[in-house]
Amino acid sequence: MIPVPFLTLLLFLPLAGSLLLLAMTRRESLARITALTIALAETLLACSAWFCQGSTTPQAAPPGFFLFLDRPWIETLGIRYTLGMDGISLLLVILTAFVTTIALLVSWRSIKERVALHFLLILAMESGIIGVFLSLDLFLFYLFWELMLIPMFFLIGIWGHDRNIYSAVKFFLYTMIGSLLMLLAIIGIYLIHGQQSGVYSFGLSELIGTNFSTATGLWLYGAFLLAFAVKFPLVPLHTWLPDAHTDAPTAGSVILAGLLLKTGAYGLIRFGYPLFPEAARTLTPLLIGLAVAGILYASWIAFAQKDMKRLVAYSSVGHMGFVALGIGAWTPVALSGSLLQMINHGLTTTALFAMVGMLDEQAHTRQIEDYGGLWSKIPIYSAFFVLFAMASAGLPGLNNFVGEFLILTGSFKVAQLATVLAFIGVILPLVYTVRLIQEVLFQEERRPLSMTDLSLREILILTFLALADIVIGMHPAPLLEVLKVPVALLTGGAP
Amino acid sequence: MTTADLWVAFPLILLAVGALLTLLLGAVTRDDTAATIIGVAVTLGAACWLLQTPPAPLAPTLGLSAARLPRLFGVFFALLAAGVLGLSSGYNRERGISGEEYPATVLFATFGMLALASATNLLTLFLGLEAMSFGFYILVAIDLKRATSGETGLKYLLPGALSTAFLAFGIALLYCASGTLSLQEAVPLSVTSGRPDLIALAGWGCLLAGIAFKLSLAPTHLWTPDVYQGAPAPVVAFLSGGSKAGAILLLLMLLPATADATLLRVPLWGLALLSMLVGNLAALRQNRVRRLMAYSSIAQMGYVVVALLSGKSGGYQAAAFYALAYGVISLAAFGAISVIEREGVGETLDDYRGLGRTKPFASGVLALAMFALAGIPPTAGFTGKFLIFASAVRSGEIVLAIVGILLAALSVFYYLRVVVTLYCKNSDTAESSQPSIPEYLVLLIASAAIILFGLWPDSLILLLSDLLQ
Amino acid sequence: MKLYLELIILLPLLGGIVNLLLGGRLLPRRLTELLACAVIWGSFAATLGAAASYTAPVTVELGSWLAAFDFKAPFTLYLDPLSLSLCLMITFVCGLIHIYAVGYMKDDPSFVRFFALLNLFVAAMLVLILAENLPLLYLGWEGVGFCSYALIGFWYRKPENATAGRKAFIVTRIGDIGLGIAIVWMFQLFGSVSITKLNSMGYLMPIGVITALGLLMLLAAMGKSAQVPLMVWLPDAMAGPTPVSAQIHAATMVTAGVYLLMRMFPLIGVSPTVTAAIAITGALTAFYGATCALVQRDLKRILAYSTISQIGYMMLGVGAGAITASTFHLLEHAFFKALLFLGAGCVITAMHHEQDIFRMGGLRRTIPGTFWPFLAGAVCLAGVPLTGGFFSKDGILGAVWLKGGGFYGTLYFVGLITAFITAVYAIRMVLIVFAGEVPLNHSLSKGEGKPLPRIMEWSLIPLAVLGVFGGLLNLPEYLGSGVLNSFLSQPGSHEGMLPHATELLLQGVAAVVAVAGISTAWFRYGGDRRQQRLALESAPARGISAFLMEGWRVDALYDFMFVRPYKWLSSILWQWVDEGCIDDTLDRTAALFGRFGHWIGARGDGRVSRSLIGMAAGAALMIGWLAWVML
Amino acid sequence: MIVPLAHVLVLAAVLFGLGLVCTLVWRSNVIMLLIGIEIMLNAAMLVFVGGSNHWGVADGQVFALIIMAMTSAEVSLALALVVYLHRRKNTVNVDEFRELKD
Amino acid sequence: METYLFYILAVVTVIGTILAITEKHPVHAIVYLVTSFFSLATIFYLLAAPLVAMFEVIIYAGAVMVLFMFVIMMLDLGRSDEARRPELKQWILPIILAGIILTSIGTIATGYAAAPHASGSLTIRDFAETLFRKYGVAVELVSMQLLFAVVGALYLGRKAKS
Repeated sequence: MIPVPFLTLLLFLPLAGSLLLLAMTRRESLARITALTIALAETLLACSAWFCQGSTTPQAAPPGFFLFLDRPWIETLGIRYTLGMDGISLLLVILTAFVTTIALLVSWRSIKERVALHFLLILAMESGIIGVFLSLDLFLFYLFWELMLIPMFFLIGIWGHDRNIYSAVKFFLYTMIGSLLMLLAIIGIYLIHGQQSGVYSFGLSELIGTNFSTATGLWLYGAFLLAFAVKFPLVPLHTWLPDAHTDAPTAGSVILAGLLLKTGAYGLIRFGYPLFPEAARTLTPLLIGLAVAGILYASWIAFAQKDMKRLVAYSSVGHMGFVALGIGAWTPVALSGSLLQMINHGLTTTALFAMVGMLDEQAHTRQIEDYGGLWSKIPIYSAFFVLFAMASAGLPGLNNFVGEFLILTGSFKVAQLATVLAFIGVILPLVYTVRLIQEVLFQEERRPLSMTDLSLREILILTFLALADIVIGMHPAPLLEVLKVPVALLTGGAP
Repeated sequence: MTTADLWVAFPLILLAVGALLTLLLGAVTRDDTAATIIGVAVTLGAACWLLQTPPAPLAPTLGLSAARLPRLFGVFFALLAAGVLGLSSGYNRERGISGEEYPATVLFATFGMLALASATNLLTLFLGLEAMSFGFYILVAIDLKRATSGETGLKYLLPGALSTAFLAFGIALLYCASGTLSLQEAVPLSVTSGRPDLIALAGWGCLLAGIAFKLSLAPTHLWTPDVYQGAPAPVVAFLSGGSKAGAILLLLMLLPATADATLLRVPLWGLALLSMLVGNLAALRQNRVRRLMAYSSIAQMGYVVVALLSGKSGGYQAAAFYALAYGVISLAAFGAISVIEREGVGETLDDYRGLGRTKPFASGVLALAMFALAGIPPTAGFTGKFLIFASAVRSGEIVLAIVGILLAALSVFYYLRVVVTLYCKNSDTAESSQPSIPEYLVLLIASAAIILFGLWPDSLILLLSDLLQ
Repeated sequence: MKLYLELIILLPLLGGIVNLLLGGRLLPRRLTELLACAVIWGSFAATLGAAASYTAPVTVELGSWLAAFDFKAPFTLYLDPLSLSLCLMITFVCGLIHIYAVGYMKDDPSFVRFFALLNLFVAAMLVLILAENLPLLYLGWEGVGFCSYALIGFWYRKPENATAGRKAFIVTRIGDIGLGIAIVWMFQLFGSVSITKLNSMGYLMPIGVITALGLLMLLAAMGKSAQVPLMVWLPDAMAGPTPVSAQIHAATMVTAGVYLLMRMFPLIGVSPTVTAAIAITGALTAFYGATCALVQRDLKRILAYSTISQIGYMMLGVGAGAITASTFHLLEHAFFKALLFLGAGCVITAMHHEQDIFRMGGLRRTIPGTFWPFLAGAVCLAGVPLTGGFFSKDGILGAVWLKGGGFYGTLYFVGLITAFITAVYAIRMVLIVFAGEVPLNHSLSKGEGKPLPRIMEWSLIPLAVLGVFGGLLNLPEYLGSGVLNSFLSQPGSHEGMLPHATELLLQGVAAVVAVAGISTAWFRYGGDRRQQRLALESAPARGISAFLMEGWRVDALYDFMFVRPYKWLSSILWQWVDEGCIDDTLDRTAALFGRFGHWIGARGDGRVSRSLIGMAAGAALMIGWLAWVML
Repeated sequence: MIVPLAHVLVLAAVLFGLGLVCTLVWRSNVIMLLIGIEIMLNAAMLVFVGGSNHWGVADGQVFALIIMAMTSAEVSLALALVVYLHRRKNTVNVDEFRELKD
Repeated sequence: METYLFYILAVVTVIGTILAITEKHPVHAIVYLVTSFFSLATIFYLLAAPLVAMFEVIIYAGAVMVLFMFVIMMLDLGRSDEARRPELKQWILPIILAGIILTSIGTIATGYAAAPHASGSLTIRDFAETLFRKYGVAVELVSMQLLFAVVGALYLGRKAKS
């Protein structure tokens, strides 16, 4: 049994680290090393949470949560500092720590200006994201939900390319519109619950089971869904994503795709469905419809892209469509698949963005048409690229397949037509992926670019990711085991 | 007059004496450092006094009270004035605003605010408000080196005088309806035999029109951008933070006393909606930072009116909270702007390019203020907005809440524009000097307050809800 | 047994991984090649071991893979006669091809990638064959797809090669949709994805559902096994190195579709609609492939179309319910087609990478070591009586005949016609390539023939032997019991047996057809007529021959129907819908807000009077409203 | 009470309206504008005095007196400003002062 | 008698005001206004507020209006060529707005029928007591305000010269 402040430590270590970095704005190498140390420590900490699973359930914790912390915060409003970790949070927190470390490493050399600030923002964002994954109080959740946006906004705005400001603002505005409406819905559920029970609270476990009239439930859930759909992003709310990805620095893209998109799905799983079961069921066709539309539409569009990052960005939209489909189906298998797919997509897309970033760093272009024949010049890079591209295209044996397949298996019961369409959506990623591989790695070079192959640091990053991809692809059982209890609890079955 | 009365009036006396002393000092020396020091000392003294003395309900012979709400706002006004004075010394020196008039007038305006806060009758209230406005008439025009200062003064004075006329007429009607000037008895919109007191209602109409000006609510807002643009930055901080808080306080003193404010719902509703719309939309494409802030303040006051509208369900304390929070944020924002402008940076957004690098501290504070105004947690701005929308939803003003929140989301755009310009664009200016120590202190304290009110608003909310019961 | 099965799969896998990671840099070239071959032969040895100790079908669970709640798809292998015989064939043929490849690739710098992928391919193929549950089968299924993709585009510098790989990957994956849907559907229906369980639960479902499942699997098989209408990728896949064509696109991977249908036949064979669909697909494909092969000029393309055609036969066999015959043909085809491809590889190497048969000739004398095995393969292909190909093909035709009825009767005749054409093109190929004289303009004629590595020609011989005498594996009943037949036949299988007389008659007919085909070819291309025909045919193809040359113009049709609209719509969707509609709408809305805001801001034009009027207006509205509602 | 309070109020309203008209119309002359405000304040005073008479308490008269004092302060400041502006621009037309705008 | 006087004075006041606001010449306008204020002062007197009436005459009609006059003279605004009456269309909107307010308040006021408070007449003493006892702070406030009016005026004047 770990002493209580473990979750707090987990939550605020990166933030503390970022404050520490504030003092190092002038010493870049020190800042780098400090940031990495913090991130590694956080990863260690996150992984150590794995071993808390077996331990006895803390008192007053909702079922399924093996780490739990509940302290009063703003008592007048019934706001509490409630953190909890179950299997879902555990995996996502580990992913967060992992991807953040990768993001730091990816921007190790590529960021030349305001290094300390860059790293500081990444760490601050890590805290925000972990906060989202741990909060069990809606107010606290909202707080972190917003908090994680600011560093990302700066990352895109300061170190981005081309239309960075446009993209940063667009990203922020989109998410704000969604999340402010969610805030209103949070207030709404808070008040309704308060009026019904006389206890005004934002605690998730208190609010679950609040009764709504059908219409109210729909409106409130609609606001939640909107906020999460923007984050997902579901078609047609996705247009911020390609821009944000394209113009973000590599670390920004990595975190955006690897982590931020997951928060939407997480929110829907943790809050959307449990709080509004009835409304969620009513709107499930919408969710599934949008999910399938996203899978097909985004994957189709990805094919036409000329910019590699944009291509990967659209592919993200498509992949997240699968996650949405799994959530919409809300069967144990599909939900496990969705959660697993969140991890998988995090790893794969992180790798792809990192790799595109590596190219960009050397050749200063992301246009597909500028490349060609890279295989002969940088074979190690190319091999990794093929691996991750294939993972992204859902090749069995690699991680994405596992998630997608579970999702499809689970959702077929519920939504036959959608699943069949989603199966068609499975081949579309292949179409654009092989095009990307062919045009970038194969054929003759189209512009004389002098490229050097991966450095040891980059190989290290990618090896970790590749191993994660393969291991999950071949042996997802431990992860699925972790997810079992929370998923069973969420879907109403026995664990 | 008893000793107890004296204690109640003491902060007012302190400020008046301070103002006079400052004026007298002007005859002796041209150095206004001493005047500033006196001003800061006096305001801080008043604040300390208010904090120290136990709350006294009434000082009947003076028509003043030292109840807890006025005391809270009094402390706020005094501290704000101290902050403004701290900011002004450097700014004024740079801009060539010299002389004892400036600190004296600041003290006078604070004097008015305190009088307003502690008023128990409509006359003192009215005069407090007028004294405050009067101070600002002078202050906004005080930078005579600027070609537009006279124009600024005129633009504040003329509508101000008109609003005074409305206020006076409104109070007169209220007086006619009730026969007394006592706050508790004059304002209730008593409903007799199914009909509200019509004269009082008409009085309320005029009163609202007058207060709408002070709060710069649309459609009485047109002076705001011009004045914000023309006045010295610390003065704008004071105007934006202090005079608005004063006007909100006025409403907070009047509205809860009305037995049934639902009659005023529609006018307030309209004012709120219009202000939020006008402020937020007009700020979208505004290129001058101060005008942008002006429109933003219009919008923010719209939110406050939303809160006032849903007063009984927690709206009053939300409005009070927001008044204080907005005051602190304005102080931070315009403090930062004053530090930035002091060193010769222009007033358009383009001039703010890349300042995040050359003036990290001031830019950081300004960015924080922007995020707070945009309602991003964990800032006071967020908590305030949260309280406001919570009260709006609770009282069933769903439409207003949704429109307001959408507009708040829209407003993020222009707040972000400022931040973007500060941080995301490259500058061509070289690194410049750090802010002076008083500025540094003021901005630091204001920023800390923004964060603290955001993270631990508990005690303040508790206090306010206690006070406004 | 578990150890054997583990070894069968893990050896190639490890070989591939070790080569991928260490090959070239840490391992010298020889060692890489040795490792690559050794693992396959090791795997073969393990298969032999498994065969030796085989008594009854076994299921071995190696570890867990996918397991979420009631959905379980562990790494479970299933060894039964079908999978065992295929395993033997695969490891053996692939082993030979690996050895051959050592010679074939001896000048290529990218040998590491080549051998690694080749090994991985074998591993994936074995997973496919041995998988006990469908997701695992799918793993192998896609694994071979990927390896095939990477190997077709092995010489990636040429865009055609890369495109061919891409095409293969995508087209086969279109079929995979069917498999995927079938898997999840079956899971929903039966609560299991285990092949053995599924096969025993078919009776639980109405025939309509079974039909639908069968058709979905047929779709998968069409993609993988290059059946009409998804056959377009195979001819292009010849862009890969010849050993790849031999291994993947002739012997093993392309038969995966047929294998799937065989594997699931107990389930789907119940539905007559499905068997009919399979049969008609097979017959059509067989005919299609044969006609196209008739006019091709590219040696490897001839073989590719021939492969399509032969797999069509297998499908036809499956459709007729003749699993054993089909399997037999599958194995036999693997031998002789691998042989033909490898022989073709020798020819091509000798001709300095010339693939156009019209520029060949006289190779009989130049490379006799290739000629004889190649001829053996061609004879098998042509179905010359008493060769393995004859017996295997005949088994299928016999089964079709046995089914009887108008439908299967027609299919029988289609099969017969196809057999005739097959004989024609097989012999045409041999005659054009090996007979006659070496073309004058070719370097070979100047005695500069490239010496073939010995190892290449040697590896042809076992295949030739197996091809020609493979018939012994499954002799018709009247000649004694077929080994394979008794081995493969499962309890409860409903494969009927022809009466001996009918069978003899049918075989006689087939023999006649084959001989007729050979003679036709001989009369057209034999002896002196060869030169005339060549001169006649080297002109650009016209009319029907052009139509056949281009594979019935299906490529162009698909390009017009699917590829172009897909690309076109893709950019339309992106630029018009996504950026033009959705994004632009939002941008414009934002701009509209901005303009509106600007307009509002411009109301304050700096005049005090505006400000005053605004105030008065506000007051008038409020007071007026209050008065209005109150009075 | 010599007349009903309502009549006083009507008179005050008329004066108030006239003052408002004056204020709004005479934008070309800041003096007239200020005069308009004075008229409005006088209307307010009239209401106070009327109310005071009506209720028989002196508060209203006090208020009226204070308004007078206050308004004279305001007027003096305003006129000082007018003089100051006139020196700079040689006009008292307020619409001429429009440097501060978008 | 007093009642009639009230109405007469009311009419005079209104007419004087109307003339004042329509007069293009500022000096004349002020003269009209003074007239109006005089009659208003009389009304104050009639309404039992003699002190207010007196101050009205002294402060308003006397000091404030004279101050206006001074400024007009000083700035030489009295020239008739500069004085221009606003055009007709400029009157429309103000009149509508003012009309709305006027009619609203007017209609509300006419419906007002509260009984007058029974009380004796207000003496100067009452007035003084109220002023200095009850609203002592107000007096201080207003005096401070006057002081700062001086300060402001001086400030503006001083700087303008330099």
